[in-house]
Amino acid sequence: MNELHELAQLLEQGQRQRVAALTQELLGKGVGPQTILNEGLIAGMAVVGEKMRGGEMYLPEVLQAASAMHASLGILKPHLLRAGAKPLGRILMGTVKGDMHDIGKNLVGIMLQGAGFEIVDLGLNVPPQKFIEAINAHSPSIVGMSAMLTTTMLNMKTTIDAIAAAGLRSNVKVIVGGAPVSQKFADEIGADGYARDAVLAVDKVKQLLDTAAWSMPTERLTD
Amino acid sequence: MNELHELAQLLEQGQRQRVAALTQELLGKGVGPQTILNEGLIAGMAVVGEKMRGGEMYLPEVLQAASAMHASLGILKPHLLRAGAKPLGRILMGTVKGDMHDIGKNLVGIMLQGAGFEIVDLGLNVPPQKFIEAINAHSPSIVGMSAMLTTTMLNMKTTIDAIAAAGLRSNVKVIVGGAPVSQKFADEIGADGYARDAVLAVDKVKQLLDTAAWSMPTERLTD
Amino acid sequence: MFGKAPKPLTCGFGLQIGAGEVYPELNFTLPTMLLDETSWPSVVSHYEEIGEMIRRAAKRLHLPGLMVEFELLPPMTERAEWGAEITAVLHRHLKQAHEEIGLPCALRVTPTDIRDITRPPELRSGKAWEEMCRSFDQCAEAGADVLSIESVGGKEVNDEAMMYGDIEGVVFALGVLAPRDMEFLWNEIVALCAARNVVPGADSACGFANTAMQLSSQGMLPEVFAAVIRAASAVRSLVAYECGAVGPSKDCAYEGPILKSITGSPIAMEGKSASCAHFSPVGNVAAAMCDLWSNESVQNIRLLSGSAPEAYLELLAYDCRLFNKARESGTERTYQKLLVDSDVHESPQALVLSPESTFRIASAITKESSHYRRTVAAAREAISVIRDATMQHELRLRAREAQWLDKLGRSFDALPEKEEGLMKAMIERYGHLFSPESYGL
Amino acid sequence: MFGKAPKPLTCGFGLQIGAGEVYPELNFTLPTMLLDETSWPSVVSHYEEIGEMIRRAAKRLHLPGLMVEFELLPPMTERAEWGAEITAVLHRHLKQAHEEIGLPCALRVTPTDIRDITRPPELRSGKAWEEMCRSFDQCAEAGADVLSIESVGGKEVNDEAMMYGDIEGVVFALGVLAPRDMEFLWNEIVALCAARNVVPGADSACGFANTAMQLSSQGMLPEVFAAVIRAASAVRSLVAYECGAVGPSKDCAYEGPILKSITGSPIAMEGKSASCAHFSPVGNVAAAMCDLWSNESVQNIRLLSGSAPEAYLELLAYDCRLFNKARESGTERTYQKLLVDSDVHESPQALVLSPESTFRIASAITKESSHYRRTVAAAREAISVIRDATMQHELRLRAREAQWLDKLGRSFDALPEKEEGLMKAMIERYGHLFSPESYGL
Ligand code: B12
Ligand code: B12
Repeated sequence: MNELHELAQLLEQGQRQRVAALTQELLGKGVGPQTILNEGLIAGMAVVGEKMRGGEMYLPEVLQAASAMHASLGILKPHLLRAGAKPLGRILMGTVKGDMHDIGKNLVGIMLQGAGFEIVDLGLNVPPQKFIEAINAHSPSIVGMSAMLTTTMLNMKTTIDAIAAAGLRSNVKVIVGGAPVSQKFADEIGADGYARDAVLAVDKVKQLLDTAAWSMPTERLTD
Repeated sequence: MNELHELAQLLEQGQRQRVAALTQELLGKGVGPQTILNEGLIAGMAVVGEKMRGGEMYLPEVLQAASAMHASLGILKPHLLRAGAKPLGRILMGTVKGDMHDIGKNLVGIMLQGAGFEIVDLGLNVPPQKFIEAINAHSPSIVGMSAMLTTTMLNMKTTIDAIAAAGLRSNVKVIVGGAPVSQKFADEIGADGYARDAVLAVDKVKQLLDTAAWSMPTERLTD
Repeated sequence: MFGKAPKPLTCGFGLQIGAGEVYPELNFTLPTMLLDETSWPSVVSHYEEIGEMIRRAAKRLHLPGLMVEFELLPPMTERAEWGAEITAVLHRHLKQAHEEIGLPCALRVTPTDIRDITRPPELRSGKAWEEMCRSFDQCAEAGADVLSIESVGGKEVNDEAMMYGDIEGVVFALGVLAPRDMEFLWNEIVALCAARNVVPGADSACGFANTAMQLSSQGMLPEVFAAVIRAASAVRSLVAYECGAVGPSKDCAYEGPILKSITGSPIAMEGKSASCAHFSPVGNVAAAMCDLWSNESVQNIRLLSGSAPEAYLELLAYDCRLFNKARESGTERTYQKLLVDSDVHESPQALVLSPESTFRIASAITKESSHYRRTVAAAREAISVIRDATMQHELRLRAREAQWLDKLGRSFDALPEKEEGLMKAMIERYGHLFSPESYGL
Repeated sequence: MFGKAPKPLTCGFGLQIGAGEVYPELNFTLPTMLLDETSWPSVVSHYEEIGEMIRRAAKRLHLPGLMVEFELLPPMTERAEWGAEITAVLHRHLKQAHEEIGLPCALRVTPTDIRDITRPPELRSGKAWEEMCRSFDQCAEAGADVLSIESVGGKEVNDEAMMYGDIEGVVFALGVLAPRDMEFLWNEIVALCAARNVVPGADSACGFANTAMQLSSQGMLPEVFAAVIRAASAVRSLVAYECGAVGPSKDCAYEGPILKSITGSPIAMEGKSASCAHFSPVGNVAAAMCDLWSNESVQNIRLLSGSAPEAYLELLAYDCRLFNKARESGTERTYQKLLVDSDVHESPQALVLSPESTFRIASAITKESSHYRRTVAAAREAISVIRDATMQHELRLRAREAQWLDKLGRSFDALPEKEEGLMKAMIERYGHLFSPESYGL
């Protein structure tokens, strides 16, 4: 259906207004929200993902497309809910205590947001206690920690241990990353996942909570 | 007394026969064995040590001097024993299981021998059990292990643990070395000492068993 | 030309920088470990071990000279005594090396810019600011010969603007905010150095341009964008010199060649030699004008030969032999050309670092007076440098890179004549990220 | 000249070696860990990780070509399946790199010479010998493009002789025992390669000359002795070619340039690029004639940029860009001269590796016919190379080094005309260390 194809293209071009408008129009025409989501938004973001991987699209453009998608999602949301689809998980992000390198963490957050997740950013220099409080306050499904210094990366372990001590470990999955971090290190400190960059981070998250309905097909986005 | 000074010089030149002869001669003249040892041999080997450090003498020459010293020591030994001096400790050396790099280990053994220690060389590819049997058989005061591969260095730990399990850990001091080994690693596996090269290895051994009488002054030899 | 700077300088134990020879600048850091009271003794032992290694290796490698950099980690800055203690340790070893083997050497100390621990960062007062000043002072007292910093004023806005590809925001961060902070910060540092009789080295745009370089290497930003930010970032780094800094510039300040051709001060650079710290598309060309050749930093861990810092020191030593032999034999032009030509056709980021390009960018900068206009001019010149190379088929850009180059060209041409024209919009767009007081606004 | 060999060869996925370009040869090994059934899965994952890294980095660095070496660790040789499994993993990744980005590449596999697990070593039969043969065969089947080895025949005597400075013993080991083993061993390897249609690379005198180099760097042996052993060791390495090996020689075979000027086959070399594996006084000069430029080996551990193997691959890539750009621009002679002159005045070990010196040593070798006389001739020529340099004040030797040079001169002149003249005495002196049957004696 070529209006859906048009939606996908507008999305890819990051045309926020026109994407929103066309979404409304389609709903008006009685096109199902799930159809719009799958054949319009998801299809569009899939192309975005491929283009990013191929170096045909860069972060600024991806962010535009993502914001257009969110405009449309905002409109579809109530309809989807009625249709019984459930939103993606919530993710807590923070750079660990003692570390002020935050752009990497921010980037991961943004990409996850682009993938339809809800992000709670605790900022930088975040002590274990603050992570714990935030887990209690926001009950996220995933906690993401960033560390860029050899002398702060062990604070990821400290934090994981503190979360466990607080009896919350089973409530969340923990992913870690940062320049000095490796899969081996992630395993050693008992994290559930590691990713080398923001794009792979999205893969990893999707993999950890095999997500449903509203997800962009980041498998495609990042293969 | 310039005959002792002569002895020292002959030693330095590695003149085995003449050193032996002069030793006899001095004893005949009633010079005390301790005096001959201290003012002749020890003084001579001290110069050797300095020269080696300063790049003025190399291994082949040091080995010649050492053999001359041993010739003289052989003669002095009974007299020293009567004079109540006690021999230096015995040292077990081996390259650990899985490793065939042995020249470093051999070199350490040779230098320790030159320093007056008795060496029991277990060769290469030595399994923990063999170390344990040798400890029981030779009751050494020190066990030296060499490993040159990242994939064999942990056999040093295995061996130390096995020695402990056999209830022999308190009987011996353990020193380790080899290209991939570091002080940090030595500490981690519970060794008593580490040295970067053969010369420092002698220092380390002397330090571990603060040795008496027959020792060459390797503090000087290696400062 | 590498090794020669119009304004050479001598520091530490008779180390002459930019007077003809290129010397290694060795950097190192701690392995994975916690840094606190409990671990402090082992922290010190790491630096002791490195100090001993340096004395041993300097002799083994017949080093003609050596600069050592100690980059403080945040806790060592917050607790001035800690940074000073390590400074003293390294100073002691260099002194000994100088006495024992006559090694000309010096110690560069780089406290951490910890002012962005609060967001928005409080740059001109407050706890972090005071701790940082104490750190500079005590490190100087403890034996630092050169003081440097990788300052972050404006970064809070630049990070965001870069990610969204907002040129106005990038220019506002690099051309308006950053220079204001640099001016305030470096007047303080220069005064402090004068009081302590220490050399005020220079600053690094690491937080701006190297972040961009990393982003592009991750496929997040086009290389042309990173290249343009590199050029533009030189203007804020230049401010340090306007305040009295004399170099040598920081190794991670790849904008160094631009600074060198404007100020004549010697520069430290890093390229393939810093493959332990981060990868880059400028491995050889970065060396074309260097006076110090650095490895940026590597953990003090064990390799098969010895420690990682010693392994990288050997690399630096042999690279420096080539620079110096080339000069000695009068073939430095040929060698420099090799360093340049081997990279510039592979990447626009390499292209803008060539002596030719950096000279063009430098002239574009000096033609202008305000920091804002200089920033824009530097960026525009970088763009035309890349354009020219593509037209002469000396550089092939992928389609998307080429489109971005045009996009950038248009955006930079569309900028207002004066920063005033940007202020209002920027404060609306980014006001939540920075505090005007921190920039005297 | 680097990059050009009279007898270039093509192997693997279209990798042309010695045809003009110099390519990186990447080496890597496991981090500190036990190697047994339990750890095997994680061993495999290390090599998988390295394989992926290679594909990523080859693209990032625009590599024009790449040789990868897999050096088996002893258990991987004893258990042929293990070595073959890793060989297959790396082969798969190279195949993929070739298909995806058209990377010309090849895989060199080097089983361990495990025959000296018994002392005296049993070289021509027995368990170790059979395991080693199986390892060669299965690695070839699993995807090796080139097979090499660092063989140890004669080492058991050379180790001892070197330490005691016994020239007769060294010559007996290098000129009598080693060549005999090489002949036996390489006839087998060449036959096996023919059957499996794999390139018989060459051998390395690592166990002789690099041990000497390390000993001298530890102040145990004079540098001149190590330099002479280097030259003399070329003769036993040459035997591989006499049996049909075609190169590329092993990276750690610093005698490569001598082999290249005699055989015309391309060589792999390592210098400063191998600072991760061992230090050396030949960091630059080692590159003067290389066709492949290697890092010898580094553990797969994490640095700040990425993995250590990736960090060293970046270094190799940029060094190779310089070689190739120099050739392309016709300035290779100037660059080669820089590489040579920057080292040869610092160390006799560097001196004997210069193109000029290696050519002289090569001619001295070819003038003689027996392995014994060639070994003596190579050593004598190395001695006069060093003498000439000292006389022309191009090399300054410390007093003790100079004395040793004379001592060596005398000892080598005093040697008998034929090996027969040495046999009896040597068998008396070293008979306890080696078994005659292993050498067909
Ligand atoms: C730019 C930079 C800075 C900038 C900050 C940039 C920023 N906004 O964060 C400035 C100049 C401020 C800076 C300061 C310092 N830095 Co700095 N910095 C860098 C550099 C060169 C690049 C980092 C960067 O911006 N990369 C770009 C981003 C996009 O990539 P990223 O951060 O790696 O994040 C990606 C991945 O790691 C991953 N990821 C990151 N987090 C997470 C989290 C999760 C959950 C997941 C799944 C994935 C993930 O995805 C991200 C996006 O793709 C690195 C070098 C390096 N090798 O990384 C040094 C580096 C990290 N810094 C270093 C040092 C020493 C410092 C200072 C101490 C220097 C000083 N004395 O001033 C200070 C300390 C600052 C502090 N208080 O923490 C060292 C660390 C050494 C060590 N001991 O560990 C490094 C390695 C450089 C070096 N080798 O010297 N630095
Ligand atoms: C020469 C050499 C060989 C020779 C052997 C020399 C010999 N006779 O032992 C040969 C060619 C046989 C060889 C073989 C191999 N080698 Co090898 N070898 C080397 C090399 C280049 C030098 C070693 C040497 O002779 N040094 C000279 C001696 C005098 O110094 P040393 O051994 O370090 O010993 C001194 C100190 O370490 C210390 N020390 C040593 N032991 C002890 C013990 C105690 C108690 C103390 C206090 C001190 C101490 O004092 C010694 C004297 O000063 C090293 C590189 C390096 N970085 O060391 C690689 C190296 C050790 N080998 C290596 C490899 C991979 C191998 C092989 C697997 C290669 C192959 N596929 O064939 C095989 C395996 C052999 C085996 N089965 O174990 C790797 C190890 C990689 C890893 N994963 O750990 C290295 C590091 C080289 C590299 N980077 O590739 N090797």
